[in-house]
Amino acid sequence: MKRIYMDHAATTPTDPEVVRAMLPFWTDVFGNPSSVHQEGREAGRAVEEARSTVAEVLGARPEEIVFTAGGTESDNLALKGVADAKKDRGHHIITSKIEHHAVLETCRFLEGKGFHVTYLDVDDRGSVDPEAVQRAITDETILVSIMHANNEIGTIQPIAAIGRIVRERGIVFHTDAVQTAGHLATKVDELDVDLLSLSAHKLYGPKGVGALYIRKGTKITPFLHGGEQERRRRASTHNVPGIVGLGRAIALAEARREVEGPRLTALRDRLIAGIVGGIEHTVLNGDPRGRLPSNVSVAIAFVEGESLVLSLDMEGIACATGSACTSQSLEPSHVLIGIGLSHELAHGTLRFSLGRHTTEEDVDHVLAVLPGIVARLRAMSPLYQKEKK
Amino acid sequence: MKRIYMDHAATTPTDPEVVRAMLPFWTDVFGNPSSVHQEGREAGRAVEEARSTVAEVLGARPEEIVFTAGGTESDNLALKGVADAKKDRGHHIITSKIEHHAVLETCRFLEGKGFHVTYLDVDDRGSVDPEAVQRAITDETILVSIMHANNEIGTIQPIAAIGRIVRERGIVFHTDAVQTAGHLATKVDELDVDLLSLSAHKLYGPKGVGALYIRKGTKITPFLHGGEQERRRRASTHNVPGIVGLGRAIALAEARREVEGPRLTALRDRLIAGIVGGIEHTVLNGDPRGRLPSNVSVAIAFVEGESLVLSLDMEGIACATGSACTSQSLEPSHVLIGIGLSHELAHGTLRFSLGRHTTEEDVDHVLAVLPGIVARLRAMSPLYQKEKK
Amino acid sequence: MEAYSDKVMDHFRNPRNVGDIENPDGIGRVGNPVCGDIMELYLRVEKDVITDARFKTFGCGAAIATSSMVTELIKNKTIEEAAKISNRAVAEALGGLPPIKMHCSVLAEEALTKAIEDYRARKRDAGKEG
Amino acid sequence: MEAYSDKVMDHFRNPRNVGDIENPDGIGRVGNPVCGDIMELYLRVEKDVITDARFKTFGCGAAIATSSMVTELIKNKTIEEAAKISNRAVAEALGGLPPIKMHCSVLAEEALTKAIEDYRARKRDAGKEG
Ligand SMILES: Cc1ncc(COP(=O)(O)O)c(C=O)c1O
Ligand SMILES: Cc1ncc(COP(=O)(O)O)c(C=O)c1O
Repeated sequence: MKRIYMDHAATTPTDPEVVRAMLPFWTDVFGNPSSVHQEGREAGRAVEEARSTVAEVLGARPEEIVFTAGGTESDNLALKGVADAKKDRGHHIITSKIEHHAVLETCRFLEGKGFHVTYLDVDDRGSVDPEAVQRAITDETILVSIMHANNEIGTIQPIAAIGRIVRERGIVFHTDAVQTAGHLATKVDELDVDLLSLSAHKLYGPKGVGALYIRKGTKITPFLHGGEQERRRRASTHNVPGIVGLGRAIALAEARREVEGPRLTALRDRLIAGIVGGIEHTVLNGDPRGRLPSNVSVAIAFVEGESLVLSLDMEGIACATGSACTSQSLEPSHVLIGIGLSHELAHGTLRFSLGRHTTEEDVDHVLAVLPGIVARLRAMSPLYQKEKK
Repeated sequence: MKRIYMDHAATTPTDPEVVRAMLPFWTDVFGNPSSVHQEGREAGRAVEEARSTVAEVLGARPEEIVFTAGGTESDNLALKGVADAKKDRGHHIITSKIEHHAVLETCRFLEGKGFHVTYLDVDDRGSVDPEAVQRAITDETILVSIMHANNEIGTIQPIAAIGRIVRERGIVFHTDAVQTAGHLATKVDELDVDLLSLSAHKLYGPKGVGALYIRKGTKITPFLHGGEQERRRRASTHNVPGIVGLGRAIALAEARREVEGPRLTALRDRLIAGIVGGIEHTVLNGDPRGRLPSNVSVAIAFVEGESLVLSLDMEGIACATGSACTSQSLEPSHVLIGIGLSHELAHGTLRFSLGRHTTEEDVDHVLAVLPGIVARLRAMSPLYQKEKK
Repeated sequence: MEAYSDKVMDHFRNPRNVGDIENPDGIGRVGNPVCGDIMELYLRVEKDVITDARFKTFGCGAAIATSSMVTELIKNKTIEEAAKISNRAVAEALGGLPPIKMHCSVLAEEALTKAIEDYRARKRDAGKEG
Repeated sequence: MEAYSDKVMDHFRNPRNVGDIENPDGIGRVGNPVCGDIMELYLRVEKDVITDARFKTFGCGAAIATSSMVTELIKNKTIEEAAKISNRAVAEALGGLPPIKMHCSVLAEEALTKAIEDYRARKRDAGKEG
């Protein structure tokens, strides 16, 4: 059976061109960039080329890019690094209730270390109000972290508007752009951010590599301590193939972004209309317009998400219920609760995230298969029964 | 010109078989192991297989293995994780003066957070005395970290003897086995350790992936906060290809270890004898016998290491002067100073680290080329002149 | 995610005894939407023997499979025998469950316990009435 | 590591003016083994013009290359002209140095300054004697 993969927000297949770009760096140009000899210098050049590419896509300078092992490390470095570097100025951090766990769990860790964190509410579409950020700022505030777009419901945040408010107060502003880099415009000056996290495997690059943009002059304590790599901001032998892969992947993604965005948006809206229009008791989560071109998040009443995902999987369709990272948790998604969904609807939410290979036929196939699955599961559901009565 | 790579302690080329093992996991089995669907389950199975392999090599249980982004992260997780988890029991940590920077810089960071660190001296061969560990233990001691073998001078530490002393006092014992895993026997029960760090790229696996063994029952605070991966001990989307590569690489290394060890030892001793016997004013660093089979570290008086490395590089020979990680530093290696070398000799130290492809001809070629290079540089050296007078 | 066993997938794919029973002799309702699992177990009992068992479940794959399995396990058992069926027994009959899904088997056991309690209570009441 | 320029490598490979000068008119000795660089610069001066310059250096590739370059830059210059040569000028003449190696050019400038000072001191002393 042909598989239809609609879980690109969890991870993307690596572009074959990216794999080809990485290949020489395991067996041939395999040196350690810290080494003096030719093998080291060649590897070092490849790393610096990738750094320039990433910088260019972000409208940043190469020396403002630090390579990491992924989005989670970038977020940890940003939050813990600034908290530590600025702890003498204050202990207050502002974020939102619907951030990724990489930000939220880091904030909870920092709470244990004496920091105070304000978790801002979002509206029913998942939007953070810039004025709410303004109101939350105190003299103690050292850092604000608001994600560029949400991984579960796709809502795009007004980052530039928040950035203006935050940065003019001299407070460091971080955005988690893991879901947007390579998919939306992410110029750091337009977004008005000091720090920006991204992860290669969300943009058709390899898993286990990411980057943190650190605006020149932003004080930050290293997170990984050890050697002097990355201008002492991130120790550990460079993951040369991974870094090369990130560079190639983001260049390719950026090149096709303006064509791919509208294409996905059309597919997205077709899928949304088909589900919400074709299946009773379903509702779109997030913002109908201000959302990622790839994201379709729908709450399907009276059924539970994992059994929907498993049923779709049996039909060859891969999608998610809430965030992939927390699919092992029993708690319903904090994002869906955050936008005001009942626990029941949160548990019944499906996320389809479209990608490069998604076609109209794929969308139509999902629309052909899903109603039957929902009907079958509703027939077993004690909640649906009650509704009907 | 054929290159002779003798810097395997900095990094190794990835085994082509390892690359082949990783290949399907970028484009075909590319799922996120946290996902419920088939793509996720297949990726998850590959991760668990690799975990079992690593566990087997270490004589551990699969659930005691946590995958990381490399040796540095494993060391950071071990030290910061135990320090945080045990801070209510005490604030004292013991390590040695010749640990890798991934341990030492982490210790310095912890000193800034209120921990006290004892940096044990080593003898002139680079050995830590188990009785010195015993004497350094106080009621406040929560953690001891001693590396299995040193990356610069190759000295193998009496880990089991130290482990017995440390663990019977209920203190957590960590060893950095980045230079030994896949090269020496590293069974955790024989070494008597609670935590063990390793890194794939030192054993013919890919860069950017490593593991930390955590003995069941060892309390440790996570280092990377975020999703629930790795039983909540290490967040971030699994680097599936990297983890598969680590699994394959360590299995291959383990399979050839008992043949490769003696082969390298013979080449090592040939190279040592040739240099120390053939070039005046040279001395072997470290322990002549209790050293890594691959390590040749020699201090060459009156000349500076980088110019030796560059000169050898021009002849097609890749080697190092001190640790690759810190080659950008002006300070002479803390390890060489730690074993009592003068600054001048420390600056004049060359490290040849042999590997799978090293042949007797390679060794003999180095021995043919090196004396001329040394003579040429000594002729320029104001120190040599003084010596002659 | 850790994969389900073939047995679990079989019971998820083709759940046995879905539905309800009109005027059942015992009902067990457990779970709540917060944890994402709600099970209803219906019993038909004749002379203390479970002659029919049906379920309705809102929940994950494991919840549906354990519900299905528990109905199979109790059919044609006496109430006394059924009362001894533990969550472990349900999980084992399914060829095991991923550790994070063991709570589903617990829920199935609870549903069974409640249904039996309900049956016994009704019987007591009926006895009083009669 | 950041690679050296071709010019640096050329001067490292084929350093100009290696050696010392017997009875030089000026010597500059700088550096120490702690930082890993020691330079000795020897001058032959006739009528305030540097007619010969030689060096001996214990140090990294950049240290050797900057030593070599500085001897080239000062030859046939007057003392006054030579005194104006800055570390930047040495680095530039080498097509640039990696940032972490700029200290080598500083060392070369210091060696030159010391050698010139030494020359001037000797001249003063000679004047006094004469
Ligand atoms: C918004 C967001 N932030 C951070 C992460 C973490 O990235 P990684 O899995 O590369 O660590 C993810 C994805 O998992 C994400 O979607
Ligand atoms: C002894 C030792 N520990 C730790 C490390 C760090 O490992 P990695 O570069 O994989 O982070 C290295 C090598 O760089 C090492 O030799």
